[in-house]
Amino acid sequence: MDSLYLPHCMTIKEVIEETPDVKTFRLAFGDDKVKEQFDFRAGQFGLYSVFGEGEAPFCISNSPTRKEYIECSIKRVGRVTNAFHELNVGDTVGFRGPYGNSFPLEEMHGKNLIFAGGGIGLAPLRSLIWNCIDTRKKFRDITIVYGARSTADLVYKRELSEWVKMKRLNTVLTVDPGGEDETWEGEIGFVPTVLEQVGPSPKNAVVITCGPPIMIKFVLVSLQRMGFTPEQVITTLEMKMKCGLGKCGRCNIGSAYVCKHGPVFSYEQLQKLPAEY
Amino acid sequence: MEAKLLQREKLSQLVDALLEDHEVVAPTSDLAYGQIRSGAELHLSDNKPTQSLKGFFFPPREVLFESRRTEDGLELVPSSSSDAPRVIVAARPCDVASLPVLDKLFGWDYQDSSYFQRRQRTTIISLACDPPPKDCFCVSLGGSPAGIEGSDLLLTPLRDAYHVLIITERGKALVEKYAQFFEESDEQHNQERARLEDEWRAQVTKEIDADRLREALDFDSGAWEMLAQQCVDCAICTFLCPTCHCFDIQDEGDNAHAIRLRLWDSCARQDFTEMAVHQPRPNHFSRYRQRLMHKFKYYPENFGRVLCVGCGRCIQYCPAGVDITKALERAVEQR
Amino acid sequence: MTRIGVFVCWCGSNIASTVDVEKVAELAADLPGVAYSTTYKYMCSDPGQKLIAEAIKEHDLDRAVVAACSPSLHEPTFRGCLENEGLNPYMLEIANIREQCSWVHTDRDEATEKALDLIAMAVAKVAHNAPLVAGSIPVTRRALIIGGGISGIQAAIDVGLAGYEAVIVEREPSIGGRMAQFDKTFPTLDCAACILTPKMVAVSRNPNIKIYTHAEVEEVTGYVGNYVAKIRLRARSVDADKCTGCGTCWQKCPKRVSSEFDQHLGMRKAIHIPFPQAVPRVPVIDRDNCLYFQRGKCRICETSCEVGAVDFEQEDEVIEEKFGAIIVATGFTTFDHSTYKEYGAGQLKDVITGLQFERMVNSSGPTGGRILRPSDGKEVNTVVFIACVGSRDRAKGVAYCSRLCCMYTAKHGLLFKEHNPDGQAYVFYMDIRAAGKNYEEFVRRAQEEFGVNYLRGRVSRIFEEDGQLVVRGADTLSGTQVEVKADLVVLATALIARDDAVDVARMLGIPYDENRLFTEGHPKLAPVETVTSGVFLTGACQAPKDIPDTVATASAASAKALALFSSDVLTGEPMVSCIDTSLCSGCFACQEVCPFGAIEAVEIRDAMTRENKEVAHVIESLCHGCGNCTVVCRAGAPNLAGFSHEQILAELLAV
Amino acid sequence: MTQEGETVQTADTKEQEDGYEPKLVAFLCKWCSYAGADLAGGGRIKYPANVRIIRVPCSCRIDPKLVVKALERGADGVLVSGCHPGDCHYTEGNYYTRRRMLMLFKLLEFLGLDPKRVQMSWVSASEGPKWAQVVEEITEDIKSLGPIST
Amino acid sequence: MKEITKKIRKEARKLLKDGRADLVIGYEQGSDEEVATPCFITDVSQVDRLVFDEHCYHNLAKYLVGQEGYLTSRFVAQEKRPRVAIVATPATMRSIVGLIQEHQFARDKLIILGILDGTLVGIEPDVVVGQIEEDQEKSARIQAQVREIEEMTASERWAWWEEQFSRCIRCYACRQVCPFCYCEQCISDENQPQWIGKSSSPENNRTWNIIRALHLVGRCTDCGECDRVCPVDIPLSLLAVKMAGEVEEAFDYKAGADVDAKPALHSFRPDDPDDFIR
Repeated sequence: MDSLYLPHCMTIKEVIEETPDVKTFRLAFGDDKVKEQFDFRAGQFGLYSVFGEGEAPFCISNSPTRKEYIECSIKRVGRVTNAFHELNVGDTVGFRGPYGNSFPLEEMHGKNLIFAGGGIGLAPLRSLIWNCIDTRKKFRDITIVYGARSTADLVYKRELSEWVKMKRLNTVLTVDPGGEDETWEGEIGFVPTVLEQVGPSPKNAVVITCGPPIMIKFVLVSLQRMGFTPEQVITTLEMKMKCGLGKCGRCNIGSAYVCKHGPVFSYEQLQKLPAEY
Repeated sequence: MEAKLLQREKLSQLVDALLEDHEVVAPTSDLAYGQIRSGAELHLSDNKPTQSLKGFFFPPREVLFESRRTEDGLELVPSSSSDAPRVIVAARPCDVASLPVLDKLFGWDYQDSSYFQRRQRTTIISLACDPPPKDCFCVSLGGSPAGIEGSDLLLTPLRDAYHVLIITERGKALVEKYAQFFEESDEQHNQERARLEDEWRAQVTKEIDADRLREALDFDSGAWEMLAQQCVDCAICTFLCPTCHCFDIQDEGDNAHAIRLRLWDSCARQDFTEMAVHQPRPNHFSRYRQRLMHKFKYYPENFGRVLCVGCGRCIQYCPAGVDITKALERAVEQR
Repeated sequence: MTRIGVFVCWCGSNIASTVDVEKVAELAADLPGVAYSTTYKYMCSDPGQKLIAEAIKEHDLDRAVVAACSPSLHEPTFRGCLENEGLNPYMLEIANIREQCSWVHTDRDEATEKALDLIAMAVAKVAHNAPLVAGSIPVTRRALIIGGGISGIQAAIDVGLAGYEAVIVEREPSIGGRMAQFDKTFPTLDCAACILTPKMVAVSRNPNIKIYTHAEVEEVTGYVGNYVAKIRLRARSVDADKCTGCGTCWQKCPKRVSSEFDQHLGMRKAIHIPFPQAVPRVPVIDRDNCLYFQRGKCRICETSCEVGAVDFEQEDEVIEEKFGAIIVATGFTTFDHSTYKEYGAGQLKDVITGLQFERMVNSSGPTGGRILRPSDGKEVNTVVFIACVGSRDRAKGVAYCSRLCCMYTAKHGLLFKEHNPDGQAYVFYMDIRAAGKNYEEFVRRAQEEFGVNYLRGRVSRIFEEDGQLVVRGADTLSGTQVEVKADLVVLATALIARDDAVDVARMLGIPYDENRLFTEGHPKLAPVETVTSGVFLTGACQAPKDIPDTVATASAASAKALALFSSDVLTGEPMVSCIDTSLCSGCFACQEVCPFGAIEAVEIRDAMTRENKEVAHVIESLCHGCGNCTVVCRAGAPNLAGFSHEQILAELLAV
Repeated sequence: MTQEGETVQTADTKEQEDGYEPKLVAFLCKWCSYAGADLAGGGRIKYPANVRIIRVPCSCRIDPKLVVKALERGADGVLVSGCHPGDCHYTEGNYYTRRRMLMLFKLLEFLGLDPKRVQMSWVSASEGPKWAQVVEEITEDIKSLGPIST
Repeated sequence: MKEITKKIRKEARKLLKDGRADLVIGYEQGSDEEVATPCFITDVSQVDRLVFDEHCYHNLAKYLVGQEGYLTSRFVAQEKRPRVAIVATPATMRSIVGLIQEHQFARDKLIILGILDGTLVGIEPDVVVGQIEEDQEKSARIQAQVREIEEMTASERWAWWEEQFSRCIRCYACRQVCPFCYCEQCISDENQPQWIGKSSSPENNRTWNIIRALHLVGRCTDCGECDRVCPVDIPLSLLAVKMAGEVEEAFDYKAGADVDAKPALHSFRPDDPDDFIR
């Protein structure tokens, strides 16, 4: 069968230890033809396999403007993710995708972009952020507020310092109170608070947020206070997906399949769905 | 529609003839349909097989591919499924009616090739329900004890013979190929068939108002918790349901050699949506609600069809004696 | 990202002659997770260990499999080797390819194949090994000593001298125990009081030692290093702080009561001290017999006490104290010979027990040291001693040998002859068991020097005839039936567990055997320990012991306690069980099967349901790592470090 | 029910030729039986090489599931061995094992597994020869039975 | 039976009125006369829904435990847990005995409206609401079938059970209806490590069924619910009855018979059978 479920074999080219329990894997296509044909948009996800252990969905965290490789950042939480963490450079894994919708990039053209991310939630934003950086002219101000529990829990540390240095990017990093160390130069505080301090205007702006549910909840409160409307806020959901194809029946929120109608939703869309995510 | 007659005793002969160049699937016991090797194995009974037909298109355990570690890396071997022609004989009309419903799901956006390969290779000869079992409610969902949706041929047991309704071209081709078994039907037989169908339809008393449900089922209703009380999450309803299609993907083996499987799963299970750090349906009633709302609201919204054919298995086999038709009534009444 | 090193040892030719070690090492290199594989002639030698150390550095190994001899030999060696290189010592597995492969198989191909399998299993297991660190628990450096006999006294002295606090809890009004009842001690014949009294004084004077007499331990909770004991101080009716021990009260007390201390051969008063050298020298009113308490009148003691120490209103007091270790020194009691119908079923007045004889022969005893017939007070001229009464008797007594009856019987014979050189002493015995320093000599002395008559055989009947006892028995050496007319018969009754031994065992969570004697941690290697960490045994509560053995075990037990006290924290066993509370449904099967009482119930808040639930929790310091809990639990909530579900399953799947 | 898409399933496992060497998995407590096996080694007592030993702290750590799993994964026989009653290092672990294993064995027998395939022994640290004999006998037992037909 | 229904309603009314119970778990008529279904009464006005007849065979003890159970002692927040009364058949009562033994709740947390049939139940109902006949025919039939299987040769037995287990579709209904399957997470849902393969292959089905049976040894009170609900007719009662017999023979223990006893596999006796060991 020309299986929908048959992944491409990918070789691990690099493993980056982001935090004690998050690693980023850079995967190269085993087959050049597949590589050439492969295309994706920021916000899409794929299913990654460790053969013998299973597959799990993660967003593609690199930018479509840099699609030499596929990158994914994986937090150690279960069987498949544990198996990923045991792998070395040179090992073979599986990838199928891309699946799902993507960030409405065209709609963002000419707008001020505000990214609010927490913890590993930066992974899907990273794809879009680099995409925007690489096509910087199409957007107006770009603000990034990113935080984690502690300095150790910040992902993509190398890139964060790059972003901080970029002149046409306003990058604010923060850690939760108590999570700082001696060398920390960023803010100390929760993402919603810091976001309000930075205070971007809602005018002609889009917010893209992703992070732990509790953070999102308070980011939404803050945004409302700052005058943002629900349709200005975009997030990407991580539901339990299995097939990625809208068939296996587990990722639906009401009649929306996260793997097909999502994973990117505006907050306005989400408000219309049952509160089951 | 064109019609033929098949003498009762010729059914098993027809099966034997079909077996020469087909796989033949038919009820083999009260429990299930199964592949048969002779017409004599045909098990015709008043009881609907416990298990539906869906496993012949969407197997409970399906190997998707095999992974093998080789000298220079890893090899993936897709599994091949047979495309030998297959005939299903004496399928219940409701079971068959579930296939067009499932076609929608397996065909939207991404075509599930193995499912459609099996659909493609299969000719279906249904057998009308005489009499319809007591828990059925097919009529209210547009079906019938002698329904034709999804079938290529429909057999209706008349007093002296099977009335054979030719529904599709594929059905017609089969009748032509095995013409020696069939006789012409006549008006009297055709009328007899129609009369019987009316009689049987009248015997199906349970009903579901699908249109109302689609409008009235309410996620936020307070009734769900009460309705779900009896349910023990046994998942029998989903496993026996001809339309339930939720599945899991699992690996078996190790990094040297493994198979990836597609397995039936059920929304009734606690671990169905459980993630390491999050469980969107943490409690029992939310799973119960998902099952009913999926069938009568979400699926209709996405595919324009109810995810139910009224076969009544979920009522007949519910360990707690829950009647879905009553439960749905209460769900919309008591919200 | 496991990076396993596999080190295959030749063990000279011990392994290499049967197993193709080079081939094994080569194939092992392809096993999943293996980063490096090699062989060496003697892996345990210094160069071998160096080789491992270098490989760890060079190949950045994070765990190792050593294929060599049994882990019982060199596991510690190789663990040390890992530790020296900065790895956790538990990131090691041993594949036993010598004892369980090369030495037991002859076919080289078979042995090679098996060796590779064993290595594959060890590799699969080690991939799941996790660094283990022993936990630490604080220690309260105080010892609770239950029982104030010679055993408890000695233990208290040892602990006290070492500078730690010891608390003796004694049920009787005075410490001293059984030894205080004895007259002389074998084989040296020094007087028991002479050697015991200084010890009693020593404990009472040691500022580190607290003595609660007329007190009982009611409840013990907690675990090693952290026990909490509830102690009931029974009302003495005498204020110990005021009492000077002058003795007026018990002299004046009009109520005479049969003396327990004198084994009911003599009398005491209702207000009394059990014996003259009692420590503390503070009397106790026996309320069951006191005229005031029984009839509401008298109060003579109160009026006679110059310091006003008598306090009829005094009540029991229950105190709670913390301890790090518990020394059980509850001693023994003697077998009740009333089950022996042939010996008069306890009805014959002139048939007494050895302990009664001790009191009788003691110069401060009820008879002032004269050996008299209890029935009529006449001088005893002929005495028959019968050994093994209750001991070695499965039918009516206990199966075991009480171990000291032979000795004290010899002593009794000897003492009798000393008192009455013209009298006759006979001993009926089964065997003489005199294994101890100078013991055999002592028995000989009784026989040869003092002329005690030893008759090997059982006594079949004792009966009264003409106001005298007749002892009928067999002399198996001469093969004749003998009858001895005796004034007194002394039974060497067995030493048995105290009546409430089982209650004590349950309170402490220690096992006991079919004789209700407490079970030591290991019959050979842990004779004073119990399976409950921090609870130690001394003296006859574990098995009958003579004084030297009792004192030795007391010192041994206190040494164990002191070892605990040597640091303010304890290092636990690293391979212990741990319960995943998210999987626990609170059935407590684990608690029921844990041999060490190492599982407690704790209340947690379920993050999902937001409700509290009671789940099982392992007290690491008590866990010995047997793994029983891991198997009894159906959900697999407990897991054993070092032998986890994952590890064993991986090992199995690699077969 | 059909099991389609199974064309890649495993090959036939029956290998009933003369050179049949059964696979025997043994779970041994480390204090008695494992030490007994070591003693057999020290004494150079020969026994069949079919056995693969898994060392556990106490026989009570041997989950009946492990025995089931061993059989599922192709072991032809399983042996569980611990200290003699009363000798358990943990005082009573082996008593629990005895109950569990008796029940497991009864169940497996009822399901049609020959009782010779799953066995239990008490082997103390001093019983090297007994260990060798047990392995010898069980290997013979299983050889005579042949592989489990699946 | 009518009398029992009356008595149940009377007691339920009293309990709810007096506030001694917030919830009565019992049976009501299902979609027709041939079907009974568990019902949950919290309001006095609803008491007349309660019935008892020969279709009331469900083991209601299931509704007391597990994730959604109405009663578990481990829920300390008692104000959130209702005070429960339950209509209990002898089978239900035996399960309740086991659940109390396994500390799932304390006896005093539950009001038992018991129906007796002369068999041993190991617990005193708070109220006896009726007497019914023991179904001796059914247990005799199962016993006979157990003997029949015992008389087969080992390989016949193996083949017979393989045939039975081959039908298993791994729906886990047997587990879901069992009052003793109250684990927070069933070992069959565990994947680290994975003890039981999830798919319905012959090996996986065998392993699942063996482990399920093992986990019930000495606990199963043979209510027969697993057997009743199995949609593919695997005769699970045979395993239950067989193992209960073995437990009784070897350990002189009967599950559900004594609320103060320790479950058979949570205890031992030094003189347990030893002759099966080399």
